Amino acid sequence: MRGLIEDDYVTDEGEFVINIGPQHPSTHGVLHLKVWLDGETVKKVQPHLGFIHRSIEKMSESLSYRNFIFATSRMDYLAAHINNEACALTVEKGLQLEVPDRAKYIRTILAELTRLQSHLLWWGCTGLDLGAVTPFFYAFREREYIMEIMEETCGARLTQNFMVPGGVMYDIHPNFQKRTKEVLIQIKSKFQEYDNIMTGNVIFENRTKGVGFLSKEDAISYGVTGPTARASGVSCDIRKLIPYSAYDQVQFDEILGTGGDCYARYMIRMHEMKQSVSIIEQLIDNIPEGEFQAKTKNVIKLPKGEFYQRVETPRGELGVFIVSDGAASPYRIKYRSPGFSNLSALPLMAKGGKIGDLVAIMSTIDLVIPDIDR
Amino acid sequence: MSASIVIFYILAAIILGGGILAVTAKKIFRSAIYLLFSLMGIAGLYFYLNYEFIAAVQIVVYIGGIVVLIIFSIFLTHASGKDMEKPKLMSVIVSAVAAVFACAIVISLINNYSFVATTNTAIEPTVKNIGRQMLSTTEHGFILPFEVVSMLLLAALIGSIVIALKPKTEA
Amino acid sequence: MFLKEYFGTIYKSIKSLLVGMKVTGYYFTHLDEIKTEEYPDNRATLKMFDRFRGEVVMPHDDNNEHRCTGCQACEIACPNGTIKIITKQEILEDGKKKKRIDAFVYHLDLCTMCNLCVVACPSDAIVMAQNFEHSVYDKKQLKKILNQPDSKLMQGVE
Amino acid sequence: MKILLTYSFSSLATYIHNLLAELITNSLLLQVTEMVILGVSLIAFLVVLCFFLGYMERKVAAFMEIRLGPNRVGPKGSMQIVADTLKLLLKEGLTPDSADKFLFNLAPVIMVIGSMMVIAPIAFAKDFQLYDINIGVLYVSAVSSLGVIGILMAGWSSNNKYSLLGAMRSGAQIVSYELSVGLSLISIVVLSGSLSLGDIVRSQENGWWIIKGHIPVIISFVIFIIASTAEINRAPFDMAEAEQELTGGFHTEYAGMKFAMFLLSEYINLFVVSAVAATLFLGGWMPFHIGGLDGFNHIMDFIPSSVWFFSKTFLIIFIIMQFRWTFPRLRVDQLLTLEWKYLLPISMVNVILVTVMAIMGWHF
Repeated sequence: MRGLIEDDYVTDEGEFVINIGPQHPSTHGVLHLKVWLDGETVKKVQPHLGFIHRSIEKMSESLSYRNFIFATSRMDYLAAHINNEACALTVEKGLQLEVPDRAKYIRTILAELTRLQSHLLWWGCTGLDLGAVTPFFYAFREREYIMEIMEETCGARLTQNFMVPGGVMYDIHPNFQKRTKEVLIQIKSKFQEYDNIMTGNVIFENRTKGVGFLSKEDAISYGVTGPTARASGVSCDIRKLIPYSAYDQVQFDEILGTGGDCYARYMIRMHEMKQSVSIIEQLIDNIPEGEFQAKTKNVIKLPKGEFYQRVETPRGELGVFIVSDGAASPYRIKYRSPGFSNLSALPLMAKGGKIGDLVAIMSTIDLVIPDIDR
Repeated sequence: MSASIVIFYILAAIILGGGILAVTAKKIFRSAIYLLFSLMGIAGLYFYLNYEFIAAVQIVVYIGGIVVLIIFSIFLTHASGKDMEKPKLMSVIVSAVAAVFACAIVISLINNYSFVATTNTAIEPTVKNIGRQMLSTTEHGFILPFEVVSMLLLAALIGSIVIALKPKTEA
Repeated sequence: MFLKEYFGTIYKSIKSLLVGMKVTGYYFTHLDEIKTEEYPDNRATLKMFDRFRGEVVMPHDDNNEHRCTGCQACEIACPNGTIKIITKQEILEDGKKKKRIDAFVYHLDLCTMCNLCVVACPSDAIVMAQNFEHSVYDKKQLKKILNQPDSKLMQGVE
Repeated sequence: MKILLTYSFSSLATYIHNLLAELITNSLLLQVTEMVILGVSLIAFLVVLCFFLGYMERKVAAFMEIRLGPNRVGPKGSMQIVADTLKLLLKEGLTPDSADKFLFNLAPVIMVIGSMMVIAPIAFAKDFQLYDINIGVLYVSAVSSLGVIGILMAGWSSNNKYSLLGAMRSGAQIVSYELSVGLSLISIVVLSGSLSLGDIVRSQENGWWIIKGHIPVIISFVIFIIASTAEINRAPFDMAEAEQELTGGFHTEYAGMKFAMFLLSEYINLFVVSAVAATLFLGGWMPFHIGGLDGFNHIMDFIPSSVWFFSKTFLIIFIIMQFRWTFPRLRVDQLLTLEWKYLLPISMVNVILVTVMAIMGWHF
C-alpha cells in the first residue's frame, strides 16, 4: 500500500497533479480525487475514499434487528427511506414474514417520493456543477413539497426511519393522499420548465453530449447500476427484475438509454422522474385498507443463515446482506452500495476529458459520498 | 519646476527602473512583469506627448500582445518559479560590450544632432493623418516599411507555430 | 449544406438560450412566486406537523404525575445510548417496596430522533415534541432530565 | 497638461476650478489638487457604484431564483453589501508562504487600476466626460486588455495549481475574445467615422445606431455583449474563476482586502462594458430621437441626459446579470470554439457588411 501511494506522486515531464477535494465545491462531500493533468486534459483520476467512513456495517452488528435500520438512513441520506426499506425487507425475508398489503403500498409510494426528491436534488446539483445556479432553487422548490409530505407522515424530512420489520411505523397521515396528489400535479407542471432552462439549453447539451462515455460492457464489468448503467443500455432495474413491495402491482417502464454519455444519464433520470410520478399516481388512490404493520415478536431473532435483498435506490442497486447466527443482532452485515461501484467507473469515464468534463461526469453519476464510504 | 517636467521624470524613472529590474530580476516571470512596467511607461510617455494613437497602439501591441505572449511562453516552459541560472561569463562580456556600444551610438547621435525647430507646420497626429501617412505611396509615405513589418510579423507567426509544434515522439 | 447547418446551429442555440432566459425573466417579473420563508419572523405562525420529531419529552399532568414506570424498554431500544434511566426503591403506603424512576436522563446531543424509544414504551410515557430550536451555548445543557422534580407515577400505570 | 484639462465637466467643474484657482496661485499645486479631487471623487463614485451593482446582482439573482435576497441589514437589505465590504476590509489579508509576495500583492492593484482607467473616456451625460480622447474606442479596447495581466500575475504568483490553471484559461480567453470585441466596435467606428466616444454619441442625434444600422449593427451588438461578457470573465464565461472546477481560479488564495479589490474590478469592468455598449449602440446620453420628428425629439430632451445614460447602461448590466443566473458554464475548449468558429467569422463578415452599408449610405 505504501509503495502504491509513493508511486502516485511520480509524474512524467509535463504532468500536473492536482488534488480535487476533500474540500471542493463539486465533489458533493469529502471525496478526494487525485487528477493527473496534461494541460486541461485529464490523464488519470484516482479516487481516494474513507474521509467519512463511520463503520455503519460494524456498528449494526451490535444493534438489534429493529434498531440497525436507523443507521442506514445515514448512508445514502437522499434515499434514506429506500435504504430503510432494504433492511426491513431483508429482515422480513429472514423471518419469512408476510407484510400487509397496505404497508407494501405505503412503502412503495414513499419510496417513489424519495426517488423523486432525490432526482430533483440531483437535477439542481447538476445545474450547479455545470455553473448554472438557478435550477438548484427551482428543484428545491418542488423538493420542498415532497419533504413536507415526508415530514407530515414520517415525522422527519431526510432521515425518516419510518420502516420497521413487518411494515411501517405508523399509518399514513389523513392528509397524505390529498397532499401527494396536489404535489404530483405541481411537479408535472414544472417538467417543461426544467426542460426549458436546462435540458434544451445549448451550453448544457454541449457540456454533456458525448462526454464521459461508458460502454455497456464496461458498465457491466465495473458493476455499475442504476441510471448510470441504464444510460449505457444495461437493463438493471431491480423494481422490474425482482419486484419487491408493491412494484408488481404497477405499470411502469424501465428507461434504457443507448448513449452512455452524460446526456444519456441525465435524460434517464429526467424520464425516471416522470415514471415515478406515474407509479405514485397508480398507487395513491388504491391503498388497500387493513393493517399497516405485521405482528412481530418483541425481540426479533433471525434464524441461522444468510439473507440478501436488493432494492433500487435512486443511484442504483442497494444490496443488504445479513449473516445471522440466530442471535438478536446480526453476525455480519454488508451493504452493497450503488455509489461505490458507480464511482469505480469514474476514472474510466473521465480519462481524456477536460476538468469541466470530470465535474459533469461526477454530477451525472450522482455521487453521495456517505453512501460510498458508509 | 512645472508639473509637466515632474511627470516626465516620473515616467522616465518608471521606464528606466523597469528596464533595469527586468534585466536583473532573478525570476523570469518577474522579468516579464518589470518589462511590462517599462512598456507602460513608454505608453505613458506617448500620452504625455499627446500621441494618443501611438500610445494606445503601444498598449495593444506590447502590453496586450507581446507581454502576454511572453508570459504564456514562460508558463509553458515549466520553470517559471525557479531562479534563473547565472549566465556564462562569455555571454556577460559580449552583452556588456554590445550595450556599451549601443549606448555610445545613441549618445553620439544625440550630441551630433542639431535640434533645429522646423519651419514646416507639424501634421496633427490624428488617426486620419496617421492612416493616410501609413498607407501613402508618396515620398514620405510609409507603405513600404508597413508592408515589411507585416511580413516580419507573419514570419514571426509561422516561426512560433513551428517552434510550438510538438516534436514527433520517437518510437 | 455546410452553411445551412452552420446557421441552423446558431439559430437553435440562440433560441434555446432565449427560452432559458424567458424562465428566469418570468420569475424576475413575478415576485409573488418567491418561496422564501423568513424564519425567525414567522415563528408565531410556524406550526410543525404533529408527527414531527423534535425531541423526546415526558408529558406530566396537572398533578405533576408522569406515566414512566422505569421499565427501561426505551433505554434498550435506543440505538445510541441516548437514554439513561436511574431508578430508586420507593416505599409505598402499604409498605411494599417499588421501583420508581429517580431521573430519566436524556442526552439530546446523542439523539437521532429515530422514534424507536417512543415505539418501545409500553406505557406511552414519552412522546416526541415538535420543538426544533435546540441550540444552546453549552453542550451540557443538552443533557436533560425529563421527569420533573417531585413528580410521581400516575395512578393505574404499572 | 492637456490630458487633465480636456475633461469638460459642466458648470460644477468650472466652478470648482475657478474657486481653486483663486485660492491656489501655484499652477503646479493647482493641477495636483485638481488631480487629487478628480481621483478621489472618481474612486468614491466607483465604490458607491460597486456597492449598488453588488446589491443589484444579489437582488436580481434572488428574484430569478425565487428567493428574497438580502433583507436584514438596512432597508430591504441595502446595507448588506456595505457590511460585507467592511468585513472583507477588516479580514486579515493572507499571503501564502510560498507565494511571490510582491506580485501577489501587486496583482489586485493592477486589476483595479486597469479597470478604472477605462472609465476615463466615457461620457456620463451631456458635457460630462472625464477625458474626451480622440481615439476613445481604441483606448477602451487597449486599456481593458490590462486586466489579463493582473489575472496572469495573480494566478502565477499564488503558487497554487488551481490559480495557475485559472490564469492560463483566462489568458487564452481574453486574448481571443478581444478580437470579436474589437471587430464589433469597429463596425460602429465605420458608421460614425470617428474613434472619439464623444463624436460617436453626437453622431446618434437622429437615432441610435442599433436602430439606424439595421441588422448588421444588431448582430455586432449581440456579438459585443457576448464577447465582452467573456472578456470580463463573467458567467457563463467565468473560466478563470470556475468555482465548481477550480474552486476560485486565479483568486483562490486571496482573502480580505485584496479579494475585495478583485470584486471591485469585476464590477467596474461590468459597468464599463455596459457603458461602452450603451454609448456605441444605444446612443450613450443621447435621448431617444427619431430623425425628422422634431416635436417628439423635443419631448425626449426633457429627460436628463444622465438618466438616459444610466438607464441604458443598467439595462445592459441587467442582461449580462441574467446571463449569469440562467446559463451553465461553457467548457474551456467550447469557449474557444465559440469564439473562433462562430463569433469571429460572423463579426468579420459583419464588418464588411457594415462597411458596404456605410459606403452606400444605406443607414438612416
